[in-house]
Amino acid sequence: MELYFFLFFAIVAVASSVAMILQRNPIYCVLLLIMVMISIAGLYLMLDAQFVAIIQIVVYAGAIMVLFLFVIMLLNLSREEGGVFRIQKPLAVLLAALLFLPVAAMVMSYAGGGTTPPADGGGAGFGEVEQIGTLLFTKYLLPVEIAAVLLLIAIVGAVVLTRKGTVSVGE
Amino acid sequence: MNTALPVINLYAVMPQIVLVSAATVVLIVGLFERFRKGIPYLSLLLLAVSGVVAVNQLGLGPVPFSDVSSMMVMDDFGLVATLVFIAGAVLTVLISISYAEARSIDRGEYYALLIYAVSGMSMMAASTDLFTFFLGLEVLSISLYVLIGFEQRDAGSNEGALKYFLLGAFASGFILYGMALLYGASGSTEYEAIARTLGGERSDAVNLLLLGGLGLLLVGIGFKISMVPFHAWTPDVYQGAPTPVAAFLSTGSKAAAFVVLIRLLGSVFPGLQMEWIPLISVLAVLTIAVGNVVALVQTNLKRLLAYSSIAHAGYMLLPLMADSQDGSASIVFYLIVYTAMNLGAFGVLAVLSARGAPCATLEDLAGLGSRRPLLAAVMAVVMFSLAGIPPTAGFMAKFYLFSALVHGGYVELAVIGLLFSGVSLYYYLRVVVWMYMRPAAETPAEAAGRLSYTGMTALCLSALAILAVGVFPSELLQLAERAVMTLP
Amino acid sequence: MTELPFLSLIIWLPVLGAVLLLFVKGDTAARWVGFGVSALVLVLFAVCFGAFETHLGDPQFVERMPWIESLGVSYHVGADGISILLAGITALMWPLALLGTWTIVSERVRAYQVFMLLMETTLMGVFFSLDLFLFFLFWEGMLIPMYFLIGIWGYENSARAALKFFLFAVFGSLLMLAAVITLAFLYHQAHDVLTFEMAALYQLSIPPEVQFWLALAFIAAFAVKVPMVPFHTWLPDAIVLAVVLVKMAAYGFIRLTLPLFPDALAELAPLMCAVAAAGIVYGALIALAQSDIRRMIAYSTISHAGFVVLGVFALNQHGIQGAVVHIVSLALSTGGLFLAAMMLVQRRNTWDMEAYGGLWHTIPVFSAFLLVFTLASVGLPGLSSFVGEFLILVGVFQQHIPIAAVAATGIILAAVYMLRMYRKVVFGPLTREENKGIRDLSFRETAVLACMTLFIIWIGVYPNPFLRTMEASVQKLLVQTHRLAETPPAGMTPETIQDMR
Amino acid sequence: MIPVTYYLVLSAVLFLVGATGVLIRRNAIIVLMGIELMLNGANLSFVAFARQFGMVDGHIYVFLVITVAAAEVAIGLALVILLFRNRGTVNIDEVRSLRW
Amino acid sequence: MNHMTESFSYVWLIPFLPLLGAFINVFVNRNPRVSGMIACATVAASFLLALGVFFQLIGLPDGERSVDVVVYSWITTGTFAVDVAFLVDPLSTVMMLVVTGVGLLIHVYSIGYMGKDACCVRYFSYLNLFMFAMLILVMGNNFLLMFVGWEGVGLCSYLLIGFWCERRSAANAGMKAFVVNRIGDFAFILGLLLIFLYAGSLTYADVFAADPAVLAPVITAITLLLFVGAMGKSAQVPLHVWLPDAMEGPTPVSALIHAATMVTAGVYMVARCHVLFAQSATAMTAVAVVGAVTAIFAAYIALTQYDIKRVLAYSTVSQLGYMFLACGVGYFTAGIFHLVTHAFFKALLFMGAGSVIHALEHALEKGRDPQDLRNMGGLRDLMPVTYKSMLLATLAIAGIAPFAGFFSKDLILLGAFVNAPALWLVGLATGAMTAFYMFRLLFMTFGGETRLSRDETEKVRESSRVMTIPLVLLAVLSTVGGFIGIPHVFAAGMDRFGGFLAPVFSGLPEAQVPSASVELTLMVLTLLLAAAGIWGAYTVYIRGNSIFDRLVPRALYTLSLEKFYVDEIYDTLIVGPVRKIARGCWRILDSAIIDGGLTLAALTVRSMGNAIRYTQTGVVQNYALIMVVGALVVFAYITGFLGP
Repeated sequence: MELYFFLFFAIVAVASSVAMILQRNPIYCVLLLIMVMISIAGLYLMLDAQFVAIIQIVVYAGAIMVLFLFVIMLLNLSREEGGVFRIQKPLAVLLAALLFLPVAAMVMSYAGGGTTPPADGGGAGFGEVEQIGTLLFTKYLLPVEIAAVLLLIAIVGAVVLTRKGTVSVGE
Repeated sequence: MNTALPVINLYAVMPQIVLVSAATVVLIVGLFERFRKGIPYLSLLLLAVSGVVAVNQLGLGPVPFSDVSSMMVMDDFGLVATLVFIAGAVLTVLISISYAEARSIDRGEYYALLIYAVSGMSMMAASTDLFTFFLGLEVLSISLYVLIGFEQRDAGSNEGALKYFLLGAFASGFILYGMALLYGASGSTEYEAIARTLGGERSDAVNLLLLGGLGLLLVGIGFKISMVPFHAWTPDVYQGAPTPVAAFLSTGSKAAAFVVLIRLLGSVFPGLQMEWIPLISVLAVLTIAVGNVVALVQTNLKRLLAYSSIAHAGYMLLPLMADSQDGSASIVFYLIVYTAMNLGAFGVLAVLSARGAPCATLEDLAGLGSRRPLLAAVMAVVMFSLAGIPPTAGFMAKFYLFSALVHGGYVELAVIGLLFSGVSLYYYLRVVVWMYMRPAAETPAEAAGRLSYTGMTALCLSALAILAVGVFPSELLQLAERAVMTLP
Repeated sequence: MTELPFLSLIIWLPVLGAVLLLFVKGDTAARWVGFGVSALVLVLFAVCFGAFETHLGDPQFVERMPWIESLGVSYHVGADGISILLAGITALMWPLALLGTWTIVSERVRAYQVFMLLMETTLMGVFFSLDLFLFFLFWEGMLIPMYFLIGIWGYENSARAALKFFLFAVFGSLLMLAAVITLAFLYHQAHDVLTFEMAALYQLSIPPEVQFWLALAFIAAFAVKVPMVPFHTWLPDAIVLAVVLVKMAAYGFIRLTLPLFPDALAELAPLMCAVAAAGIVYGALIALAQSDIRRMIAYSTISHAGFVVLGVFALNQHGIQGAVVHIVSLALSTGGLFLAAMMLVQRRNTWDMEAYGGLWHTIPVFSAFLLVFTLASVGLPGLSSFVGEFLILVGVFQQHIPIAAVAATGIILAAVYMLRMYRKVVFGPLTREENKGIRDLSFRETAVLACMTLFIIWIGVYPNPFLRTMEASVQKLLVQTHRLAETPPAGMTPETIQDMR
Repeated sequence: MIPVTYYLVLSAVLFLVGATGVLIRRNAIIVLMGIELMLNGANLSFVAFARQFGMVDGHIYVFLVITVAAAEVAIGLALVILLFRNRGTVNIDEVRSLRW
Repeated sequence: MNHMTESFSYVWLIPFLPLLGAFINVFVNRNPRVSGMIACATVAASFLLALGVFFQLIGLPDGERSVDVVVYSWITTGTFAVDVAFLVDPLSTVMMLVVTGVGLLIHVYSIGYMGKDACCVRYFSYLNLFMFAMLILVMGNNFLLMFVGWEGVGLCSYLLIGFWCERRSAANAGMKAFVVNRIGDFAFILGLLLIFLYAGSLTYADVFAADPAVLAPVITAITLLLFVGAMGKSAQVPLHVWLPDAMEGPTPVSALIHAATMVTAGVYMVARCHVLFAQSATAMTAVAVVGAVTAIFAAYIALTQYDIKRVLAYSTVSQLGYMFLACGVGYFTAGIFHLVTHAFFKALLFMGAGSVIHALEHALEKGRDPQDLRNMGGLRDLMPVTYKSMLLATLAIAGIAPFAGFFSKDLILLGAFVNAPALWLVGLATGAMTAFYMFRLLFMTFGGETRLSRDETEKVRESSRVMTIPLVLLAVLSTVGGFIGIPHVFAAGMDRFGGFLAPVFSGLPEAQVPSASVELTLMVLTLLLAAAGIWGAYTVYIRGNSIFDRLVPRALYTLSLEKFYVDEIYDTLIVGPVRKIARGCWRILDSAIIDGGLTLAALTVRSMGNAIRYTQTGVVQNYALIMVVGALVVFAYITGFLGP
């Protein structure tokens, strides 16, 4: 049963992602990416990562992707015309395929690295908000703070870059 | 729920805290138009304060951030690196002032982001965990994306920022995936844990994962230090970025990546030295070769300096092979000197560009020797230093670096490196030739008026420092040696 | 012996002068400062020379203090018989050169004086350094003033010439740098002490095959600057300072290549001699084909430099002493020749021999001096070059008779190309209108050339004071080169170096 | 229990598909989305490993990565907008004035 | 020995005084009229001192007539030590006397000849400098000092030949002289180096005292090399080409340098090194053969020359050949004897010729060459003193008894007859030719009808006293000079010259002496041939008989007139090729190959740079692609490293 779920999510994710990078219409691309996000969220759930799954949907699919959509609509982008990457395209696919071989070989040989996953997923509360929250404010206090700074910088940056009145379109 | 609160040493991250606060203060003050002129000086002051904080902590030994997980550590290595970044930032601010005014980018955010970037670099330097490193890297990168694109009106600035952003994010993806693999292999992202896994008995599978992870990290860090073949962005971005930002980019961000490399490899390298040496040495030599050879045919000064900085990254990669304290110390020393040199070089361009037409190509330098003797002298000193001619610091740095390499037993690499540095002379000297031995075709726009005092101060300072270190390198050498002493 | 740090004063005084020049306004003032400082150096040097004890082979006036301790580098200077002679000729030539180019250099006078003084410092530093690192520092540092001097005040196409020279020189030096580092490393391996002391490194025993490569690296650096064929093609374009370089590079051969790599020399010395001899003939032949005075002098320098190298690699006392004397005399004869030629060119603005002729009656004083320098270059007995050349030949003859014979043909060719030049420039009918109004030498010019002439004759007639000055030092060097004695000189052992820390 | 390898392979596929997207698309926004895909691939690995070890640290990483991704997207989109304003296009193969 | 050295300690003044004279003339004296006085005075002083040396020396017993006077230590390095030191022995004393004596006369003569020249200060300082160098050459006690003088005289010869340097031909001739001399010097230096290598010293005393066994392996090489040096200096075939050209110099210079003194340095050197030469039969043969060949070769050329000074020049070459012939057959004394007598009569001939030229220079119309014999004739009555003194000198050189040349030439031929009959025949023939061309010169100049126009004839004047007195003095010497060495057959023990020199050559094996009747027969034969030569010249040039035109094939005549085309041959075979090689080295090897190679290397690097540069397309995804390639490489490396 689990395997079917896995296969379902996996196939949806891969198919949507491949479709996304092939799709010419940017709006469809965004939607396809959201599909990928949701499938991944499903996989997270299967991995006992409820909190992350929620975040994935709420923040990633919900907020970030909407931002994409927003910008695309703002710029009123139409379909992408035929690419100029005549050589680049097949080369890129080939390279990605080639790169897949060692990476896949690497991860397939891993097989847990001598560890076996705990059957109950690491005990009660694994992947739940409380446990994560505790860790965030103890062990991972510093990274969280840095992340806060990061967000601040991003905000400032985005504002600085897009502040109106300094640049007119097509200048 | 019984949660034991960890013991936290805020003291251990004091420099980073001070830097972030400083940046935020600058940001806030910058919102007020009436303080506009004072912002750079405020930035300088705050940077100085952070510097003092860092200096005060020197020698207080390794202090981890908390007892639960180290994440960051306060040690001489990180502090020295931080000081270098701060010094670089100070010089950058100094050369920015007139340039920023001329380009109307003299806003609080500019300086704030500069200091944020420094804080990011400082975080990278102090990190002992991949995650803090990654976050520090992002702090740095995001600040830089904005800084590079700061000249909104300028298509080049925009293009550079976009390129740097896309490739930087791409590289971040690699780093992240590498971190995931490393996490999978060792169950943690701390350097020490990774080193332990490497050092202990391990299956081939884990081994592969570790190596793969490190390989991906290498791609990401290689991108930051412009190692061939991850260097392609460098000239475009330097050319597009506002000149002071390019200076900062070529020194600070590269230095930060190197610092991480030293710390990371210092921990994990003993476990895989034999396996990595051929790869890194080939890449290093390629980096040196590509940087120098392409710089030969450049006429755009910023691109020329970009390729030169690629070549210098190659030199700095070499002593990693030696895997010795000397090697690491030589890189630190080289970084310090390199910071002064490259800031000097870009600084000259920035100061010149602040007046009228941008100083872009070699031809623009024609006759500078008689038009602006002091500026030309600074540029000459810097060029000779970059070329590694005594009595400049560049020579000492190269000497120390290649010494460490030879002492590690890599004479052939040293010879190759030295020969390519001979090639590099050609383009460094071409700059001098244009300044001193070619008359200007017509009087350029920048010929009129005074150059900015602050910029000239910064340039003279760095030129003097280059000469002083060239003649009396002892103190700085000791500092570099002391810095790496605390590394494992 | 007095307590004054003579050598440091001699080395650093010109730098002080250069700094002083930065605050001087006006060309004439700058000239006087440059000349005054170099004259002061000469005076200092004379005092120093007076106190020099010729019977000692060890460095004298030694100064030593720690400098870059973590690299095992110390500021260690001293003068032995060889270095004091070469430094002496430098000290002498500098005021003369500045005086000689008083009006020849009329652009950017102040910068010219600054660079000349800086170059004097680096030269003195090279001669007096007893620490290999210090030596290299001065050696490389000299490139900067030299680069500007060639590039800014050189003749046509000078920027390119300067660049070419610089690249040549640097490629050689970089190889040497690698070898220097390796030497220190080897010493560190053997004695666990990091040091660049020449005296200590001399004692190092290096496996012959390693020696071979290290020696090649050193030779590369020196061969480029001497210059030896085929590394000479920068010279015709950058002749201005050729004589200085011969001095330095030959000193490098003597001071470093010989004592550091005695085993490698067994293979390399004959080879070097052969190449040098070939260079003598080659340079002379090409000089023969020149109609440009500057290029002619350049190729004659290449030819003469061949003699110097030949003498050094004879590896015996005659050869080395001859080489040193020849270097000194080259500075005077070729230097004088070039200076005189520059004076002429200043008046007529062309280097083409064919543009002159019939000057004998127009400017007799100049012609007389030119004759002296020409004859000195030809190696006429009684003038300085003969002593050096003959001693070199004596030295080489003891090792390689055929090579010496080939080298000696250079004597014939020298006569041909030199006299050919002299005939074209000075003799013959006065055909060109513009040559009729040429001024003869001024008092200043006459004084400069006369001073050089005096020394040329002195060395030619009574060279023994010079030979005696270096005799003990050369003997000591040979002991080192042939490893005749196993005892380390002057208590230089790894332990003592350690103690000195 | 699905073996962790499955997840890892999937994550590798997503990562590489994302990378391919970066390489072949002209539209800067889609390129940015490709990068997002790469990050998601990496995230999946983190979570899979976390499950494997029974340690929740991996989740935290994902949490932080999402933050980073958000920041990057903000800046990236800002730059794209700026690009569009400057040049009226978001096709990055047309943005090549800096070269050689 | 010590007190002896002291008693001769003044000898350094002999070379030094002329140097002082030169110095004064260059730096102090500005008055042309005084310059000649100064020059003469210093040389006169030297001559007196040389006389003093001579008398001091004959006061000493035979065995002690060789004194080294060290002035100072010159070059010392390790085992190599050479002093500035003078050797006083009969040989050097003879040379000193000849050099200073004849030199003095020529100096005096020069006052008259050159006194009007604007540059006579320079002239006299050169001349004095030459005296200095020549004296160093003959007085030095070691090879190196000899070499100093050797090159020094070469220099002065160069300067004096090129004295009228605004004449292109003079400048060229000077250079030619120097360069050809250098070729000899090159061999000379190699000889010195070999000597030092084997004998360990360059001092005559040490070298000549060295064990012959030590030198044996290289003695032939040494002596031949030294002899090549001598050939250069003494203008022996094939290095004779410079001497005829050297006639571009002022005539007194030709008399002094290119007849009486410098060119004989080679002979002096060979005589000085007789110890070495005697050890190598090959070298002796070479010396004799070269001498003989040169003698007849130059005489043959002299037969047809029209330039008065060229005739004399070839005659000098020929006579020098005689001297070498003497040395080669072991009659060193004879060689030196001929050197002395030749100095007298050849100097006189040149000065006489100079007197004629001097007179004609003022008399002839513009464009007429005052040195061309075809522009002379019938001057006998116009210039009586010159004519008479030249007649005596011509008789002397022709070997007519009892003039000076007779005795010395006779001795040489005797030596040749004893040791090398074939060469004796050559010498004999040369003697006849000498008589012919010398009288041809005399007849064409002074005899017969004048070929001057009436106006010109009126302007011809006998030279002034200051010129004629030296002529007369030398005429006396040419006439009676031979009596210092009267052969044994005439009066036993009257060979004072040989007796004086005997200590020097004492080491040689006793010369074979043929019976008196043979010797006398030889003399008569020689005289007869000389007379035949004179008769021939008289027939052709006074009588105007064209017998030779009919007898001699045109080719032989042209060969002589064109000097065997030696200069042309050298131009084609040596000078041209060297020039071509030089150009080739420069244009092809240096500019194209070495420099071009470097340029090519630089270009290669640049083009590599350009190639890589253009991968920088500006398209960001290209860069990303390159990164992926890099990642692939890294991964390939990793998996390859750990793979199966």
